[in-house]
Amino acid sequence: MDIVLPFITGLLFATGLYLILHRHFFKLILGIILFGLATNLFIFTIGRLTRGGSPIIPQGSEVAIEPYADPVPQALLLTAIVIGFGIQAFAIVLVKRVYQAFGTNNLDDLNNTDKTIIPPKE
Amino acid sequence: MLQLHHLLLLLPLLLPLYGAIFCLFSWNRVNLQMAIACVIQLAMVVASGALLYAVNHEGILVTQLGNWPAPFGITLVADLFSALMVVTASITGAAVVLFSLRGLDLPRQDYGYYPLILMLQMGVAGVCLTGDLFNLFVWFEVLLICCFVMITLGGTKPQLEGAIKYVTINILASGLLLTGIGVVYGITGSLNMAELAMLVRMPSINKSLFLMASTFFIVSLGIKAALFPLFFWLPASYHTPPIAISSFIGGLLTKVGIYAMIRLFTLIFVVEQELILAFFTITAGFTMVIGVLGAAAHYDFRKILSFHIVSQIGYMLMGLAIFTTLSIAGTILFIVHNVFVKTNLFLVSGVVGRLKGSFDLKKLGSQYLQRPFLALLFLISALALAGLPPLSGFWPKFILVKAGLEAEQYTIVGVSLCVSIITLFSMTKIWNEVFWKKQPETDETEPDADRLTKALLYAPIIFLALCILYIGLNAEAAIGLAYRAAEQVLNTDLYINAVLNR
Amino acid sequence: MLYFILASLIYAFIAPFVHRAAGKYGIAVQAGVPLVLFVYFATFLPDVQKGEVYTEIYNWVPSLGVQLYFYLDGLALLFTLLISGFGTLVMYYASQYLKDDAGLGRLYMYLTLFMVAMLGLVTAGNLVTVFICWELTSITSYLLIGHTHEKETARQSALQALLVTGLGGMALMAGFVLLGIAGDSYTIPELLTRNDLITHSSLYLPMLILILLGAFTKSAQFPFHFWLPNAMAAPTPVSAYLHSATMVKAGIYLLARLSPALSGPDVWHFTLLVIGTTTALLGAFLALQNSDLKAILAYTTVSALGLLVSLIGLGTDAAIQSMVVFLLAHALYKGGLFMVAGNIDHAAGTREYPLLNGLHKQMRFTGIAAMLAALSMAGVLPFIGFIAKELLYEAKAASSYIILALSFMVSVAYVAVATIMGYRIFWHNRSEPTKLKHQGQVTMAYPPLILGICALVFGLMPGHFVAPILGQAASATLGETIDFELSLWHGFTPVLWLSVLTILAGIFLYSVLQKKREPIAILQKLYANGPNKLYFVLLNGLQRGALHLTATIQNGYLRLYIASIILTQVALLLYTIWYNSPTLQLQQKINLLQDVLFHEWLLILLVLPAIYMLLKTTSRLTAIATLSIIGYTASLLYYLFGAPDIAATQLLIETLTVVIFVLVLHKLPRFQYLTHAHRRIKFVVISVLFGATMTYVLLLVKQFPLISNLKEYYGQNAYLLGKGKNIVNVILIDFRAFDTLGEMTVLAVAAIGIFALLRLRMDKEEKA
Amino acid sequence: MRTIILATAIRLLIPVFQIFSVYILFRGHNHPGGGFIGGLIGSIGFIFYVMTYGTKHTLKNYFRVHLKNDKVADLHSRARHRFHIARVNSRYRQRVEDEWKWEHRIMRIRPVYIIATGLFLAATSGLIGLFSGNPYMTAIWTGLEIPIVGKPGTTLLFDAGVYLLVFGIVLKITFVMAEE
Repeated sequence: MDIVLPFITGLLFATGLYLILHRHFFKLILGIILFGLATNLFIFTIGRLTRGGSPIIPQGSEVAIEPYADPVPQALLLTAIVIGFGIQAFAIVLVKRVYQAFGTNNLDDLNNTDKTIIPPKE
Repeated sequence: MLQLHHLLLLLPLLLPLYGAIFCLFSWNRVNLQMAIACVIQLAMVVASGALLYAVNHEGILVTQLGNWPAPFGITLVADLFSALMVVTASITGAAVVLFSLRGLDLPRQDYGYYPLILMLQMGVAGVCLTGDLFNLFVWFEVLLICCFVMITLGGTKPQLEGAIKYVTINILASGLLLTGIGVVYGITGSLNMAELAMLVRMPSINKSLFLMASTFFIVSLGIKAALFPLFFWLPASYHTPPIAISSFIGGLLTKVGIYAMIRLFTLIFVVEQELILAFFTITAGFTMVIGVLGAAAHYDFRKILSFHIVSQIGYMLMGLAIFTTLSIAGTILFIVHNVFVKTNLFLVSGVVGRLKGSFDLKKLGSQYLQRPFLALLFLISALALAGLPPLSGFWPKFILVKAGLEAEQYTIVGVSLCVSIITLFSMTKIWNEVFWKKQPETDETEPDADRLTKALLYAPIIFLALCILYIGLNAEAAIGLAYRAAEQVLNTDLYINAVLNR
Repeated sequence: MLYFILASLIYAFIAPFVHRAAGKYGIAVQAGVPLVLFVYFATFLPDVQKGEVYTEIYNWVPSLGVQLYFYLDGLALLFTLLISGFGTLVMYYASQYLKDDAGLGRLYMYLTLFMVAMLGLVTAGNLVTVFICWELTSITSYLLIGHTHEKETARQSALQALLVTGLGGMALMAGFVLLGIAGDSYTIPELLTRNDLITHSSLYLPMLILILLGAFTKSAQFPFHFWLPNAMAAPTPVSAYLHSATMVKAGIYLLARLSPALSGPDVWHFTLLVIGTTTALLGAFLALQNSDLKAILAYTTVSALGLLVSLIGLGTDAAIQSMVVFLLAHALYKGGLFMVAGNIDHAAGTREYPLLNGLHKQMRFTGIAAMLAALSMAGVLPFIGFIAKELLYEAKAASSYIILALSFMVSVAYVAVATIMGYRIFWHNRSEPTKLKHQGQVTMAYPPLILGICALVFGLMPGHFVAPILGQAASATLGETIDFELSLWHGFTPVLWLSVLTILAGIFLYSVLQKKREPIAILQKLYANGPNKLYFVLLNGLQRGALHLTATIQNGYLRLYIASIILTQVALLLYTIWYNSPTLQLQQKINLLQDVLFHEWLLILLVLPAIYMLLKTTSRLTAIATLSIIGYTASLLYYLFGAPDIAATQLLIETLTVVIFVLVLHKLPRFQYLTHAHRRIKFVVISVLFGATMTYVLLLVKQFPLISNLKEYYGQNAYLLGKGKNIVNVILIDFRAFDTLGEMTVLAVAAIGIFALLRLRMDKEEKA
Repeated sequence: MRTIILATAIRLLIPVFQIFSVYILFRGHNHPGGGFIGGLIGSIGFIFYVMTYGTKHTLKNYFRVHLKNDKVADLHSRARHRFHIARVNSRYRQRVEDEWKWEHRIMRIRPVYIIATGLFLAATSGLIGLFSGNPYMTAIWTGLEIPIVGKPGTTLLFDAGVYLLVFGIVLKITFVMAEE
């Protein structure tokens, strides 16, 4: 699996980015979520995989017994997932509000604030 | 018994956190929230001042959270640079909160503005004080989500539009930062910055992999700091929220990004340094030029200021790119000065915007005659921004030029000087249009403001202007501090020894 | 000295209040400040005349080598006396000239500020303080030129002056730093003794160019001269003070001050001589082309500055001596003439001299003042202008006859201008005298009168009053003590005849000008496309260019922003991989494929079609469903690889996300393809590139063993010290609980944000 | 969707979920689980409830506390008066004699308060270590051993904070979104 997961991660990164690059709001959101998922998988994979052995000290022992998975990426990942959830939830609601306010689902309709308009030459 | 340095390191984090908690408890009671926020801000200023004092006298302070020895738990570290950042942030925060009491509309205050700004400060303090790479990420996320919410607070159309871009790009940045942290962990098996710094200086480390890891940090922190090909979110969003909000995030946030860059690229990513620094030099040049040209192009008070943020980030990066003690000192001073000046300029634009109902330079005018005092305050900040002596902007610029010329980096110095002329040009554009020009006829009447409102709007501006003057006139104190901070930053052994307790 | 300067600095800021409070008598205070300074500086005369140097040093920013270093030698003292003396007169003059102006209080403030800056500039003995004062004068000049700020031209001229001198200021700053590096000091007295070190440094040429750029922009040398005539938009007191007598001479002062340190190499002498002479000729020529009195005076000022520069360029004893005398003479007569022009403008409402006639009856004192100044300007015996001209000719004759001839031409033009100023306007009665708006005010004539009398007295008794101090100034410029004697009468020398010839030629030129007023068309046209035009072209070009560039970069399309960010990341990654990275041994890893278990393959087979569906579907529900399939698969993966906690969390969060999607997005419209096919291909390329790079990075990193102390430590101590058996949980709430605290904050803020976003809608309220 | 069976089932499920979530919270220290997962599970019941009955109904049923206050203060002893009020409030469903004496107050438990409480617990659990002279967040243990819970200490307090926070947040988000 060590060899396959990087490819899956890459695939998820690519898909996420591809969706983000679209103009449609909904695809943007899907893309963001996929991108986050890919990031999580990336962290998980980079911490070396261990089949089975979860990082829980077995009954009757006081120290963890090999083989067990590296708990550090897991802990990081947990935090990252939760943070990602908070931010994604916000993003989803934001998209909804944008849709409500502008009545469009096309990102290209949203460039009033930062598009630099060249006034006609005097 | 309670040990002081444990407390000192935590107060900048805990004070705003508790403030926010109490604000949440008094949801729907805005007046109470105002009071809490003010008290907490004041306490923050005192606490961070005490921290700076302690660091200045006792050297780097460290507390190992949870009492776990260094690489295993999370470490909070305060050296002079981070303490200075915390002080700067808390002073700015105090000014902005004071301004918000009257400068922000009530509905927005009702919907959690005070807890948000407090948590934002907590995030800033967290980024500055943490000694752990992943913890850095967490605090960046705190910052980020607070910014998301504050930028959208109120939900007007321009805000939403700016927010979509801001949110998307910054989520991407967080993803890249997290990936970068993953790579670093994958290479070294450590997250503690001091331990990483030690590991990276060992011959056994795979330098090229580390270089690869550093690119993730360049890009993700570069996005947060708004460097050249990555800054697009900033001009798209910073002018959309109300001034009280944009002044704080506009003044402070990108500098936090730069802080993190300086910290990481002096401490950890010191492999293949010539390559990285050459890249920084080029990026710094482009960032300055593109930013200032954007400012020259626009005719909106807030947009000009937003683009200037980008431009000034270039100067800060330039100091890092030159990489001498003097240049880092210049950057540190530049950050402190720039936070004050930029916040103050935003606040001035807020007063003008509030009293005149517009931010478009073409619609404004005559302020010089109507509000000479405001004009003076603006002039102080604007000239400081353009780096004119003897205001606060001059010294860092001078130091950077000096450091650059001493390091024989002539091109970037030349670029920076030309940019500062264009900066001056765009600041005088505001001055010409808003203050000197006769006001074009408009049918809008000025909303009246009572005395208290005016006092509360002006007080923070005066306060920040005094800070600017103080840094400018009593430059030795500021420069000396910045110089010692830079020495500490570059003498990484101090940091490593303090954290790992060797 | 520090206290005097500081006190005046502080006074500057309360000047408007004093003006408001004291009303009519406020002028006593306003003019009193410079007067006190004048007297104070005059007390140094005896010592300095003996060749002593007064110094006063305070540390300001020692870490950068910046000191408040007051260094008062002959040169500095000459300037301080000029500045404070003129300051007194100008304050008084301004109080009369702008009697009814609402902005008078502020004008006092800026004038006083300017004076302090100028005094600081000339007394500073440290390069950085020189620079600080230098920039302050630029700023105050900006504010003063823009005094009538509601006029577009005033604003433009002010900006022009600021930008041109500011550009020079930036160059000067770099030049000073280079000088500091080359000379290993920022202290001027030290630098003055290190001529060898500096001129032989490899930095000499760039340093020289930068410093000259600073001096030339300030002193309005060709091709930067254009801002000075435009700066005449300022009220006359300002023009008289800044733009003739003091500020524009800052560049001259700097050249004179640094001359001992920088002179020597040919490039110094040659550049100064060429630029100075060009400016002198050009200024003289342009002066004759104009009919606006202030413009004429401005161009002759440009010309005079050019002469001064060329004299410094010559650098001989004689040249420097004539430089200092001419400096003084010029300040006296030009300041006076500016005030005269101001008086005329004030009374007649116009400054076009062809419209002005026979004013002497209505403005007698002004007329006398004008005559005195004009005689000095023309170089008539016994005025100080005469002495200056004699010395000038002598110095130039000693070097080359071409230069002498050029100086002669310039002097002829001066005579013509002097005739216009001193004779044509007041005493020439060709037709009816011009009607004035109001009688000339006597009070306004006093300051120019005083200056004219000074010019006369100094000319009559040069040895008593001015020779000692001028001698010291010349010595300071030369860097060595010289004998210096001034006398009015040198006998019938060739130079005297040349002077007489100059006056005659000047009067002839004047009469020609009276007959033929049309300027020389070709030259005029040529000049119209000169540096001034170039400035505006550049400024507009900058703005247009900036606009177009910004419009290209900040184009409002999110996808382009993201694409550029991602491409930057990919480019950096690929570069570092290419640069010096271990190669990826994929071959050996292929074998690992055999290790993949059956159920793992199954999971992979679940993900791939899901991704495909996600890309292809046009239904929102399908998209959400497939997304959650991918999420659940990930959760299963986590479970399989020993992370039950993550698996549970991922599972719950995926569910929650679906719930939110359903709650929030059920009203959204159908999903369509909005993106064109060819653009999609670009996106596919970028995305695949990015995904592939990330895979490569991941594989590369995983190729090396990971030695983690953390895993070991946590495994050992989670239960013994952390009292929990679930290591991940112990990390989360104990080892790294601080992360969790941050995470909680994020969640809390997100909740507030969602609440505020959905509930608070300011747009609606504004409409209602 | 609003069938009686589902509705009743959900009503029954809420306490089940609650108890289970608390169990998950406690067991987290030694087995998979913990505050975060617990909080999510605890709120799931309410999510379904909200989706079935709507926000208002949920708020009315679960997030209002009826308090009764004695208007006429007992002057003899403050403590006794308080105790009296507390006793009446603890079994408010019973009818109280002389109803006129009692003032009815409805206290709303806002999810914001739950969030704030969670944060407060988590932040304060660290303070205990700080004030005993150790760094912030140093764990302090009671030394007891309780079944299921294990060894209680400040970390448990922290985890409980996480639990409350997550619980509050999910509620908050669901309420707001369901109202749309």
